[in-house]
Amino acid sequence: MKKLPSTLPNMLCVLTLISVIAAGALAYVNTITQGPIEENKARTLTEGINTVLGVSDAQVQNTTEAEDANGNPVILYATDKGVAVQAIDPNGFGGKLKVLVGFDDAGAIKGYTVLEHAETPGLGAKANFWFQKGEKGDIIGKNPGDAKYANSGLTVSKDGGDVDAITASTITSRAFLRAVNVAFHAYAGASATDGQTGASPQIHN
Amino acid sequence: MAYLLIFFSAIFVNNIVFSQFLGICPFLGVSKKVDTALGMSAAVAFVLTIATIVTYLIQILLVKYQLEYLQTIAFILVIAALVQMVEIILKKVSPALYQALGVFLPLITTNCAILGVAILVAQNTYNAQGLEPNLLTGVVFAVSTALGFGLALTIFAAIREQLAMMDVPKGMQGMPIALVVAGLLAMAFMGFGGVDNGLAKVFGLL
Amino acid sequence: MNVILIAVIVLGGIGLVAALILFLAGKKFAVHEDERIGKVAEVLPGANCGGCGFPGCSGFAGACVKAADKGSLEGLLCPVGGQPVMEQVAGILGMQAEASAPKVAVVRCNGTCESRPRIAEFDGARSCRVQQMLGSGETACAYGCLGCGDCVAACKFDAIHMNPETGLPEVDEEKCTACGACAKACPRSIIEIRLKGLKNRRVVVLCNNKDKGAVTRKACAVGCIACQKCVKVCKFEAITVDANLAYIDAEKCKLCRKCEEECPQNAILAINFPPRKPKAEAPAAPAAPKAEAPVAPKAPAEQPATPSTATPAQS
Amino acid sequence: MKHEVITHDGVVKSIEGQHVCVTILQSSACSGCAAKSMCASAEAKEKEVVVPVPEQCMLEVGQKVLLEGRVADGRRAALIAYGLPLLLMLPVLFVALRLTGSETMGALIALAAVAVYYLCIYLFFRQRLQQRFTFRLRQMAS
Amino acid sequence: MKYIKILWNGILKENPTFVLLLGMCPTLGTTSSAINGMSMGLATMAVLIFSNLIISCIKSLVPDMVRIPSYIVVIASLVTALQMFMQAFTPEVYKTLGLFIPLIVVNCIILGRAEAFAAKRGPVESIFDGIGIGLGFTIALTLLGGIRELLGTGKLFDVTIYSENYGMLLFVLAPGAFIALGYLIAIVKKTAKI
Amino acid sequence: MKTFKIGGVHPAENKLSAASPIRVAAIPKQAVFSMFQHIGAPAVPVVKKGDVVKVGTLLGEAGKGLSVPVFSSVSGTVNKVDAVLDSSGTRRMAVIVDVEGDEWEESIDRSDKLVTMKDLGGITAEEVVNRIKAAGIVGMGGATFPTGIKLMPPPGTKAEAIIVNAVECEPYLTADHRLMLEKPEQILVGVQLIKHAVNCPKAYIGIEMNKPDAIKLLTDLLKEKATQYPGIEVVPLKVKYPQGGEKQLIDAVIGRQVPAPPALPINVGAIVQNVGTVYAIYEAVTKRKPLIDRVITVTGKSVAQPSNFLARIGTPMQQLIDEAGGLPSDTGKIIGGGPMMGRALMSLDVPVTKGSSGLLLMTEAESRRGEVNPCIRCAKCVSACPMGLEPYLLASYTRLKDWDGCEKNDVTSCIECGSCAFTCPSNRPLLDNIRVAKQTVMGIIKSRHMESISKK
Amino acid sequence: MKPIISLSPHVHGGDSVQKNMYGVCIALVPALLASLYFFGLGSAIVMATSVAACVLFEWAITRFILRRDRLTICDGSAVLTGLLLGFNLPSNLPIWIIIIGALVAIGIGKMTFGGLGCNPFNPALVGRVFLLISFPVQMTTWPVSGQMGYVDVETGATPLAIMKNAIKAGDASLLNELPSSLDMLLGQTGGSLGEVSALCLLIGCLFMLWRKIITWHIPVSILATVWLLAGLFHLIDPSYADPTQVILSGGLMLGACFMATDYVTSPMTAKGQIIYGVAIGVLTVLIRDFGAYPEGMSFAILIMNGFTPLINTYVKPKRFGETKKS
Ligand SMILES: Cc1cc2nc3c(=O)[nH]c(=O)nc-3n(C[C@H](O)[C@H](O)[C@H](O)COP(=O)(O)O)c2cc1C
Ligand SMILES: Cc1cc2nc3c(=O)[nH]c(=O)nc-3n(C[C@H](O)[C@H](O)[C@H](O)COP(=O)(O)O)c2cc1C
Ligand SMILES: Cc1cc2nc3c(=O)[nH]c(=O)nc-3n(C[C@H](O)[C@H](O)[C@H](O)COP(=O)(O)O)c2cc1C
Ligand SMILES: Cc1cc2nc3c(=O)[nH]c(=O)nc-3n(C[C@H](O)[C@H](O)[C@H](O)CO)c2cc1C
Ligand code: SF4
Ligand code: SF4
Ligand code: SF4
Ligand code: SF4
Ligand code: FES
Repeated sequence: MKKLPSTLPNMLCVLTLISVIAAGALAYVNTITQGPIEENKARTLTEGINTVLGVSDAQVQNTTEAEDANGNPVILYATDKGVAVQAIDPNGFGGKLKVLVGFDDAGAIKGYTVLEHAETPGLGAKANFWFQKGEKGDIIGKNPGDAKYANSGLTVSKDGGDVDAITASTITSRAFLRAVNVAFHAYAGASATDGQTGASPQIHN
Repeated sequence: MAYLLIFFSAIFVNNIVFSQFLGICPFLGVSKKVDTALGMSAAVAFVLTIATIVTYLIQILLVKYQLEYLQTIAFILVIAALVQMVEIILKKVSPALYQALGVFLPLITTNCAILGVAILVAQNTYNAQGLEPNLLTGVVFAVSTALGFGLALTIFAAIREQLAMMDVPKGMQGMPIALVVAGLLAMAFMGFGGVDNGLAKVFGLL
Repeated sequence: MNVILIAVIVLGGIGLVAALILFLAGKKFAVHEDERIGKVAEVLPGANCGGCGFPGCSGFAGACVKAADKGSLEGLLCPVGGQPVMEQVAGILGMQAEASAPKVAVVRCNGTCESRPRIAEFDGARSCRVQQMLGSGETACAYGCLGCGDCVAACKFDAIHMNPETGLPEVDEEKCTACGACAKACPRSIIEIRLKGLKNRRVVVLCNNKDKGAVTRKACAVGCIACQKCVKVCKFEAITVDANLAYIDAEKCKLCRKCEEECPQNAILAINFPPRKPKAEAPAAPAAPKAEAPVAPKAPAEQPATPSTATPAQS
Repeated sequence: MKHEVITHDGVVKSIEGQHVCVTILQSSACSGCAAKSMCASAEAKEKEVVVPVPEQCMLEVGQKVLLEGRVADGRRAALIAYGLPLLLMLPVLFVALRLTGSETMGALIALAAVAVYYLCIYLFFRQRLQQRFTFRLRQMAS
Repeated sequence: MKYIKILWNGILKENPTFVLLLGMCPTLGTTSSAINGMSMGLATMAVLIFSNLIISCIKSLVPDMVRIPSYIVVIASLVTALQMFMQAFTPEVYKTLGLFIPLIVVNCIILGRAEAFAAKRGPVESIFDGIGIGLGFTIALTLLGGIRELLGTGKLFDVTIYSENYGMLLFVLAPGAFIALGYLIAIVKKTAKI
Repeated sequence: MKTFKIGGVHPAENKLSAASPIRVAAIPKQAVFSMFQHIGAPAVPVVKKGDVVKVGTLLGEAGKGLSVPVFSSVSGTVNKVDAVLDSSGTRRMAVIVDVEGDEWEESIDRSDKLVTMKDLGGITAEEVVNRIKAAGIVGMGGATFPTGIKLMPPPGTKAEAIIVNAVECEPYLTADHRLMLEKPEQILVGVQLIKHAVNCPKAYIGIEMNKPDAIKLLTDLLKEKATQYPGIEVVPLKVKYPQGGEKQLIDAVIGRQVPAPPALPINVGAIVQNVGTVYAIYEAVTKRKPLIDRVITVTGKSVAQPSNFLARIGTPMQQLIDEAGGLPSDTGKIIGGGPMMGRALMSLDVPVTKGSSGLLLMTEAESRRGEVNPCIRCAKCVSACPMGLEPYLLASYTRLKDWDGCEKNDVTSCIECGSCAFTCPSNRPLLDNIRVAKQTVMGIIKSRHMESISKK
Repeated sequence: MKPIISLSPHVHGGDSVQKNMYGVCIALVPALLASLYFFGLGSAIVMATSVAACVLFEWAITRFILRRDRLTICDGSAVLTGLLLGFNLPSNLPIWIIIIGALVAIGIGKMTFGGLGCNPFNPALVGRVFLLISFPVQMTTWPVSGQMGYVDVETGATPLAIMKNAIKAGDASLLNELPSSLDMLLGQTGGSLGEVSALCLLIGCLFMLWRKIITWHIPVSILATVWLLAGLFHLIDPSYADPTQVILSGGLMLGACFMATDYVTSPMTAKGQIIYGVAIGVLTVLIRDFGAYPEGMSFAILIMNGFTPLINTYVKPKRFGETKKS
């Protein structure tokens, strides 16, 4: 078959046609995948919340978005099994460090998970497990609200605290603990006013 | 100050070539002339910036109609057209200028660096050094990234010019040695790691 | 359906605008590159040796296409690919290839270590060009091979090598593409790109010395002394003596080998011929006659035995 | 640095009195790449350059020539074509964003500024640039 | 036979990474582990197969001058579709590959193959070419990823081979990517010749 | 202490013959007069086989363009006019004379009496230059540039300083040194003649500090006869090679730098003449004696009597060596000139020419260059180069045949002084390669020049 | 007689690669003795392993991979690389890590490019930075000086770590932990082998200057830049350490005198060398004070190694007779 000659109408038609078909096809694909994507997102969130609260069936009852002192967003997920807080520290070794921390009613840490990070694999990236129960930098069960943490919250031993920093990754460890502290403050602030305050809370649902 | 930091960070700390792995093909394949590398980075910076602004607008449009999924396809088309349009305009504006560029610079092409930066800016997933990622920081980021590309290109061209005079083992000649050099440069640039954070803290204090 | 419609409209719009711009750009900057150029370039060897006289293979391809448009490929030859490639090129361009006889590099110096005494020792950068600046170099012959191998370094095809015994370069005729790089590199213009000759056979004056006979004789045992004997014996007027040096015109030479016998200095050599009957070896040359040694270490396929095996043992 | 020159080869396309039109092939940055035949970004474009020459020159159409220009000129050209508009665009964008408070408007104004810049060049500086960027022709050494 | 030849061609003779040196950004950017490299390779292969197929089907419909933009649209749509599918069904992989998925659009391999192969041959051949080149790319990426993972962390496909304490961290970082690829190409070139 | 500003090295001086007075060498049995003893077009022979010549008879007249005449330094019969091997190792046209007796042309004043400017009366500048030209004088510092032409500054330039090159920075050589000690006043008169010829009020004599006796002698003489030799100044210089290079000397003495070629010393108002040339000028102008002899140092560590000879031009080198005690058995290299710039000769079968300043016999052990190692980029060559070039780079570009790169990096400015190769710890043959590049680039520039002319 | 012919010059200054390389080795002897004195067995083991491994790898690679006939291990550059690599390591580093470092230094840093003279980056630093990034834990635990053992040594904060902490905390009082300047000069501090005694390094540097192995440009410009910049910071905010202590601490002296001066990887002209030195100084302070790594010297030198060819391209020596305007 001979190629279509390169005349203006020909070309406009073809390119537009291709674009239109592509757009149509994509829109269709989008409608198919949108469901699963949303589902994924939701599932990841609930899974995360379940993990940090150490349960398997937490129900999010109330989501609060707030800002910490530096203007980074903090999100509180109040569930029937405790509160999970998502907090960010922008000054990890490689950038933003996003964590989700679960607190029991007393304010003790029940669990945590690192949602997002850009730390070095093999070093800072160890934050995923370093601070878990039984590991070297165990923070589970600690309550940042305790009197001994009153001054500066959880800190690494280098800074006078009682958490062992990840080997050769003090920066990550500091950032991580800062995020945990921020989460705790948000949690504490929220529970003090029964989920109604925070710096500038905006209630969703 | 924070803008300066974005600038510093994009050039040295998160250099597009050495740590982001974008624009590697032109980086490795570009002609070995140091002379043109500087002009090239100006050209790339300009195109990258314009592309960033335009795609940012497109993104606003896409978001408005909830068509984020068309991002890739829309961006690539827009960028391709943009690069051509700059050419056409330049030719119209001043043929002499256009001719001079033709003699001195290689063509600018749509590569992953341009698309990558446009996407990063549109999705706000670049390191804005604690600032809100918005159009302004995005543009500063784009310019800096392009300069980082130019820098990488320039020193690399010079190193290769020098290596051409050396007795490089046969098996390593060409791409392998270029890659090893790039690796060692990347390794050296890792020294900048954390400098942006450190500086940020200082500027925060000042 | 609404979602899809919006998508279609938006992207359709973008596509339309982009198409317009790209069309304009395409029209303005279209590279009028002939498709044929690419095709021609594909069949070229891609060595970018410059032997054709154009910068790189693509330059040559362009020239071929242009020439074809003018009607003839005359004068265009890729020395590397040779005739077969030119035929392919001609095929692509719908032309007849100019028949051109294959050529090969010939080192026109036979001043081996024995026949040309070294009267000085060169101690400097291993480069013929450098040695050339020192006058006649290690020997008294101001025209002979300097032996530092500039030609070897210039060859992109690994076709020319120094023979450590003779101190002269030898051409591997199978690999040589007659690109002429070696000839250009030689500061003494010793290497000639010469017709390969019938069945690869050639008769060549292997000397480049333009001094008077007496002077030449002192410098080299196998140097051409311009005695004119070969000129007289050649029936085909193929030999001329100019500036004290005999030269055999390859086009006129009928490969009769009379001159070879006649030359008192053994400066004329017949290359790639089958071994002569013993008689021919008889003339007691001042130095051991070394028939084909410096050139053509490997005989072409149709040649049963390497001629050099027939040369008498060297003293 | 002395008056370093850079050369580019081209082909004479036409000769009109005191000017010769030379076409050059501008290849993309990736032209040095091993795989350019495979890669779409390794494009090439044909461009035309007009060079003034003395009245009787020994050139013919189709001849290969070397275009020779000063490196400093090349840098200046890149600066005028790309560097300056970029430098213009940034502050304009900054001010526009501050003033309008809308990213869309800011972006559009910044783009408009570049357009105005080019328009200015077109209106006021075209002639001057024409004189500024000149090339010399050199025959190709065979 | 012909198809097998096309396949081999892509894996060996025209291996995009080792021979053609194309698509360097994803090659370097996504090979911090064998599994990541493989995912990227497969993703690219998927796009390659479909783009080759579609383009070889529509080749005669497209006027020469808008050839490239049209191909780009086709490729970009395929990439976007892939992106959405991955997001929906393999979110973990999607997250690790990140930016490099949309950047498949500008990967020279895809457009290069479209131009050099699909635009000239029939659909079936084109599919095989896509598979071959895609496999070549995947193999290269997996190999590189495997080497980096092994040297860097002592693991291979997440299976510990030797203690992580002996791993050379540099290999999972940016410089290691360049260096490992450099030597890999040198070695492959050398052994392929023998 | 004055010296030039960029680069330089300090080779071991080895001035073995500094204390031996100039001896008059015996007249040879056969003398060879090359028609090519200077820069420019060769002289054209005007005698033929069998002609009888005297000392001072014209053998070859100046050729077309830049050229000088050649005179016989002996009396006898012309044996033949033929191409013979000269010191450069190439065959050049020469007149060979069989010597009989020692008869001189009558026009030459053979007396030893010092002729001063006063004695010459009101000789015009033109006449001075004409006599210099007629005597076939060329620069005797090594470059053999026709002196007569050098003394006619092109329009638009003006000589502001005559600089006498009495540096003799080459190791071993002492010819100029001895000449100054033995003929100081003649040299001063010669300087005055040059000043007169180009109408320049000021002259300097640049002498390195390793010749304190010469500095003292000339300074004292100038002080003593200040009115007789006005405007002449002795400038002591720090010992550093290549101070004798024209450009370096001008820089050292009057602090001006001659720009890159094609600029000439006269562009900064300087004319440099070697001591030997000055003496030859004195003899030519005052005694009407053409250039037929010169002082030459024959030296070497194994040479029995390192000496300075006043040798007739055309004398075979072999004869001078015999007079200096014969060829040492351990000779490895025979060098015409000094060890830094001289030429290695293939045989002793070459005659003394106008430019022969020395003959150095190096022992076998000294002769060989060391093993060549890769360049370690130590930059020692860069800091040694008196022209501010980058020898390592030029040599590399040469290897890559990147002539463009060589040209851009000013290879044509190289004065071939050899300081780079002298310092290189890796023993790289830098100057060998740079010479190739310089030659090639000069060729390219020339052909480009021709091209642009042909285009117009 | 068969005369030898060659172009001029016919004499040579007598300098050689060996003379230079072994000259540097001699200059390192005082520092080597100091490190033996302060770190005892550990120092001996690390040094010996590093030098032996470097020489061995150079030999093996030349012989078996490049298949070159000429052996280059006698020219002293591999020994020097080994020594300098060793100088950059802590005295308790496991032997296998040292061997990897040597392999990287010689294999990747040097022989990949063709051996002596061809490498764009300083081999010893390539080795050291590779190790620093690959084994950050082992490479950042520094034994306290004055211990003679190799294993089970007591580790402590180096002056650099103390300085960094002070900056991080913004607390000048933390600087009181620093040893006195005199101790730092003589070597009573922790740190890698070769960096403990600034005095010994200075002596070595003076030796090299005297022997004309190096010129003053690079060391002086680095030290001056660091001193000035650190002084400026110190004036603005006293939690930045005293500039003299900054100069005496860490690998600064070692880097400035011995590693930045490596011929192969530093610029060729005096002007270029000063630019290079100043840039190294600035980068060092930048990385030391603000970066993630306590020591910036190695990175600064490596980064500037990368810029060296560019400097060589654009910074030409002043040509004879060159005037400004042309
Ligand atoms: C390649 C590399 C990556 C690093 N990545 C991290 C990181 O992700 N997080 C971190 O806190 N430190 C990281 N570091 C370590 C810091 O650079 C620095 O050494 C450390 O924060 C200070 O040491 P300390 O943690 O033992 O106090 C990295 C170091 C290297 C060499
Ligand atoms: C490197 C170099 C060294 C030189 N050394 C001397 C020297 O020591 N004495 C000398 O008279 N001329 C020397 N010359 C030659 C001078 O440059 C110059 O040609 C000469 O002084 C001009 O005088 P003339 O024309 O009388 O020979 C040297 C030239 C060069 C290039
Ligand atoms: C007026 C005048 C014209 C000269 N013209 C030339 C010339 O055309 N070519 C040339 O090589 N040297 C010319 N010279 C001589 C050079 O300046 C220089 O003396 C000569 O090249 C030898 O230099 P050297 O001995 O340092 O190598 C001229 C000198 C003068 C004063
Ligand atoms: C003054 C001087 C300093 C040197 N510094 C180093 C160095 O820091 N690291 C190194 O590996 N080699 C060094 N060398 C040795 C040698 O130059 C180095 O191994 C080359 O880079 C190898 O090509 C030095 C040599 C000299 C003369
Ligand atoms: S021998 Fe000479 S002509 Fe033959 S291929 Fe080699 S360089 Fe070309
Ligand atoms: S033929 Fe010419 S180039 Fe080759 S070695 Fe002999 S002199 Fe040198
Ligand atoms: S020979 Fe040339 S390059 Fe070498 S030092 Fe002398 S002037 Fe410089
Ligand atoms: S002196 Fe020798 S080793 Fe040093 S830079 Fe120059 S050429 Fe290289
Ligand atoms: S072969 Fe040597 S002179 Fe003829």
